[in-house]
Amino acid sequence: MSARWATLIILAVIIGTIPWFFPSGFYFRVAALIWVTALAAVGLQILMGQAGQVSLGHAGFVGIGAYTMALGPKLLGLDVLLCLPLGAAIAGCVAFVVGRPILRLKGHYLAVATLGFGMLVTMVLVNEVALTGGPDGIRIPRPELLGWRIRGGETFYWITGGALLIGVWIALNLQASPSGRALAALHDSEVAARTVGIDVAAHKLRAFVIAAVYGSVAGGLLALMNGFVTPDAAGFLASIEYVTMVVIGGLASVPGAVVGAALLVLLPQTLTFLHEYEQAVIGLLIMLFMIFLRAGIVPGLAALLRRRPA
Amino acid sequence: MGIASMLRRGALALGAAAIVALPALAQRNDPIRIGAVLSVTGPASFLGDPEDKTLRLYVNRINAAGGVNGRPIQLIVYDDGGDANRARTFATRLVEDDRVVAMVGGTTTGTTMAMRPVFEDARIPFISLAGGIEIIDPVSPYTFKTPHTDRMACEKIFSDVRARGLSRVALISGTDGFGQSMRTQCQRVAQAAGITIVADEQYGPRDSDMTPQLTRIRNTQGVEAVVNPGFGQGPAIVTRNYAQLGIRLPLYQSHGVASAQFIQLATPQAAEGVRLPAAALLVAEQLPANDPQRQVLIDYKTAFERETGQPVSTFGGHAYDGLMILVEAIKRANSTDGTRLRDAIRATRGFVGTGGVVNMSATDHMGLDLSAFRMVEIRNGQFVLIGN
Amino acid sequence: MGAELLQFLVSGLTVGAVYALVALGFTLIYNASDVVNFAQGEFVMLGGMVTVFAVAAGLALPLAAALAILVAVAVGLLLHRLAIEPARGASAVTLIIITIGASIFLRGVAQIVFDKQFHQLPAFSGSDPILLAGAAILPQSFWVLGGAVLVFLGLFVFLEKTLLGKAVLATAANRLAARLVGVDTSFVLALSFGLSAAIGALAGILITPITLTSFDVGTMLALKGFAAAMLGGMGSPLGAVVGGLLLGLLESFAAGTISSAYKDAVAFVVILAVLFTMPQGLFGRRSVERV
Amino acid sequence: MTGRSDALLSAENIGISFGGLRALDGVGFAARAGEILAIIGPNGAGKTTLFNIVSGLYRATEGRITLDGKDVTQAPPHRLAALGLSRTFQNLQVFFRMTALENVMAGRHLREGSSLFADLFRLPRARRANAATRDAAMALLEEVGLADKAELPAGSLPYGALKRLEIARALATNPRVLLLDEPAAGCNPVETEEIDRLIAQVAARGVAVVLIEHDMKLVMRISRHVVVLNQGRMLAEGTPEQVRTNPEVIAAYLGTHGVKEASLA
Repeated sequence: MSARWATLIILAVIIGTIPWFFPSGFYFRVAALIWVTALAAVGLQILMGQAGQVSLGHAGFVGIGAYTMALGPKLLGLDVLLCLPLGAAIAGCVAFVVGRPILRLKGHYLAVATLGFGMLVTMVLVNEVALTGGPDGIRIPRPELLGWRIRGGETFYWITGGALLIGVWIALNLQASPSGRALAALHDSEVAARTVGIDVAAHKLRAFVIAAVYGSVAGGLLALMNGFVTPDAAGFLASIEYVTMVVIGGLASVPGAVVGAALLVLLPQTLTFLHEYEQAVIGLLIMLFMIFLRAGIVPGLAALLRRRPA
Repeated sequence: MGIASMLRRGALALGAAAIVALPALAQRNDPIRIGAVLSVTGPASFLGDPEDKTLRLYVNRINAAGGVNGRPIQLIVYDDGGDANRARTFATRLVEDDRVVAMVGGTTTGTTMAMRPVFEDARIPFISLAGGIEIIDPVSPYTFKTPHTDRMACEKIFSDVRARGLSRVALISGTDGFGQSMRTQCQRVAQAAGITIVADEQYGPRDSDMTPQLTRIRNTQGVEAVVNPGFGQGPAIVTRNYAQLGIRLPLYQSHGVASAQFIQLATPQAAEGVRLPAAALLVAEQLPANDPQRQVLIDYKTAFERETGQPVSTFGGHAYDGLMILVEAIKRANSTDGTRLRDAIRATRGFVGTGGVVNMSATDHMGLDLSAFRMVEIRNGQFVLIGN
Repeated sequence: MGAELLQFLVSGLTVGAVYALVALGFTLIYNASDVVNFAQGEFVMLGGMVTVFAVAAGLALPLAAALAILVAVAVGLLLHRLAIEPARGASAVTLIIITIGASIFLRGVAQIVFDKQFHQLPAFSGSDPILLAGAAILPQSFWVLGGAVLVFLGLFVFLEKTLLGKAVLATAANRLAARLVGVDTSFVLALSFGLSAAIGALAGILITPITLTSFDVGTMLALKGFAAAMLGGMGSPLGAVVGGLLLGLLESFAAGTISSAYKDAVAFVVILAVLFTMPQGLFGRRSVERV
Repeated sequence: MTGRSDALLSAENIGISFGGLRALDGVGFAARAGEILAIIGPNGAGKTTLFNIVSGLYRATEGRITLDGKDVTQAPPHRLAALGLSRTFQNLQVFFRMTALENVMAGRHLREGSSLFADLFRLPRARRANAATRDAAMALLEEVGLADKAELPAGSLPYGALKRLEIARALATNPRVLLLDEPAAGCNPVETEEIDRLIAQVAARGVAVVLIEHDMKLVMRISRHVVVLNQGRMLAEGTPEQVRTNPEVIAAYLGTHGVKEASLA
């Protein structure tokens, strides 16, 4: 209870106060990118960290959300803001249909099946040029709310920050709830979970759908703030990045997903001075983090703090 | 904690503050800041890498020669890894944080389109190095580009096909941005050019064997020529597989392979007889002495190859053109104000670059026509200019 | 028609043999440690790139190839010693992320040490295609297939006929039990990394004359090899080989007969269909859940 | 015999094969409310396999299982749990990443009556359900003597405590039938006694308890009815006294040592 509120309050304070320290508008952009990426990562944390089900196709749902923002207005003439819940609904339905057969698989087999799903999404986005614009991407109309054009890094900072706060609140609620306990139970022992009456298949599917909705909303917000989206958003490398964020931050920890996302968004921005050495250093840092904080940054640091009484 | 250690900490903090403050002081020196977001790594590094090297090389040269209007150029390059989202972030960084006066870059059409709104909103000129026609059609006030469009490449190829008395064409395209975009353009202009597309095959950007696709093309009735939109290693493998299967129809590659390296990768035997539309850079020495481009091309080629030890490609040439158009515009405008700079770039006339002679206008933010493209054929492992 | 199918067959087998070698590398390391080594593709890259640069530096091809394998093995062993061993006891997913980090690191280093260009190697025995029943087959395809067969046979003999090989199998079957009967499982793991690296590098050397190489060829191959290993059943060397060849064939026949744009999709749909009916892959251990 | 009309849980003629290997053949038992039934037999006799079939984890090749008169032969474990059947495991299946309390709370899953929607948005309903679960779980921990360890991670508890924790978790489902797979294995005499008392208490509440146990003293002391399995078949069945004196059982299973032990009980 208290840890939950502490997490939320800390996050809210961070979101609310760091703009005071931003030297330029660029920092709004990076921070907004962190919030929106973290939102997708928190969704994956529910699936991977809480329910223990691997997904190498999470970016596929991010892509569905992002492309709905472009295709909804283009094909159906919808207002772009309406497409955010529409994308979430589509991603949720897709996850529901796809998840049923896929989630019967376990471990690495589940990984390869979700990988396949992500690849299929990317392939459609890349190949259906007439519809999706192909690899060069597609534009998203600028949103308007009551005649006010939503634009600018600062506006999106507050929108994405608010969305992340809500997302983290929901994820923390889930974790401490009966449903969350069911997920944690099937994560630890599917057999025992089943014998205490947990419908394992149904709960996995729920986690998958929830993760998909998170991914889709994040993708939609990303598309809105970029005004443009390419299939990279849905690609395999993006999926791997989300997994890395969740694991590096701490699989078991919701704030860990936020920290992991922040790290992976910030690294390429802070290491630009390394030029061609950047990639190697990023790889090295990922390895070092995982070797020395193998439970992830947040749980790892928490354990270190506990060991060293203040 | 002792006083000494407190002092030491204070000194450290001061030092850190000084380092942070240094760039601010340096601004009084007033270099002209030019930004570049390039795909130096990732799937388009084949394009982005020579662009990066070219920009660095020529900025150094310009600065060594005293800069522009007496001010040095400060080049700020970011690598987007081919990712549009990352490109967009770096674009924001260039505008908001680095306060560049102009941008040369955007390796792919995807990254360019993702970055364009940032520069348009900030009213900062943006010269893209990507091929897609949608970058400049319709014209956006601050966005320009230096390479020929993929539509022009299609038109050039198709007119050569027609000149050979042929009309039924098979496409085999990469599913990367370059390949897909050019494939779409070729399909669009085919009818007007009197071409019928009778087969349309594709391959992934990392595929290692295209014989199944080519076998299908070979078995398609009435194919008279094959066109391969794509860049990177894909077209080289297509060319090899084409020879392996013994297909005798004319094979056209795109400007995406316009580098001597392509001939090495495809092997000279397999590449024999392959034609492609390319900037004159590939055939600089073969141009007549009175060709206005000749000297520019030979200079660039020598400089690039001496500096990098790699064969010159037209992609680096696009970066050269972009930088030089910008530099000349800065000189003419004698200002780095976004709008005045934009007007100056727009006023570019008769600029001789590696891609051709550039004549920009308010309605044409590229300034190249079809004549800038040369049709070349690979003979005995060399690019040969063929008359047109 | 027959010639066409034969062409697809050879194309599929050649590409599939490479997938099979990569999948085999996955399997060896997985059996010794439960780690899916996503840096497996980088061994293939190292094999090709080191050979290319060694040949360019004037080394004879066989020497260059040997050097490439040595370099890859050294990298594999270092990866084990410096990144996997220190994290011993960490969860499988932590170790997997370490290998992802390693793969990014190796690619990053390769683009500095080598370059970002594509490179080729001359075919080992000429590039004139051999015409067989109307299909044109590159001599290098035989090198690839032959090399793959040799690796499979060699590995089979090693695992079944040598004491060390049996230790590897024992470790795969039950790590704790193997340790109890005196198998140095840490050594077996190091050995698996070395062996996987060698196999990957060999695949890279054999395939480069056909497919060209660059610093970033590894990612896609790792992906395909992983899918192949899953199709065959993780942990089964036979499954890795069958899965790899099958994946190659699926892609080539899908590209040749269904749709070249969606050939990877076709392959993945088939993999999913197989996994839905056989959740442990074709040759995976079908274990009853012990409770 | 099997299939008595007052049986709460009955398994008839159960058979299962694993890849041609006949693991169980024609096995059955019936458990009545408030009664303790023991299933004994040497290692590999198929006792745990029988449990796995009855609790729905394995699907029997043949045979019929009824729970309170309903045919549940094909029912999955979570359905069985909803119908009032719960179990523990020989090889512990504790939720190791949770605290002891959370383990038992997870056992209350079926009784919580909260919805996913309520859980996600922490509606009052979800909060009430959570609080009720916590109280019920705490009471159960109290009952098995683990109340002081409630907030400890389950992974840090000793073996005997985990055995009791599993029983508490199984009880949390409010079972009418409780399957206990070697509840006293690895426990010291004091702990065994505690478990003994606990089982008797549960049965006294009207729960049908089915027990797999190696500790003959425990079996003989608390069970009303004993079923003996050997190599997947029924060897004998009856009261502890009948089984103890059955020469076939003595020959095949108990051996001299067992006889001595059993007679001591």
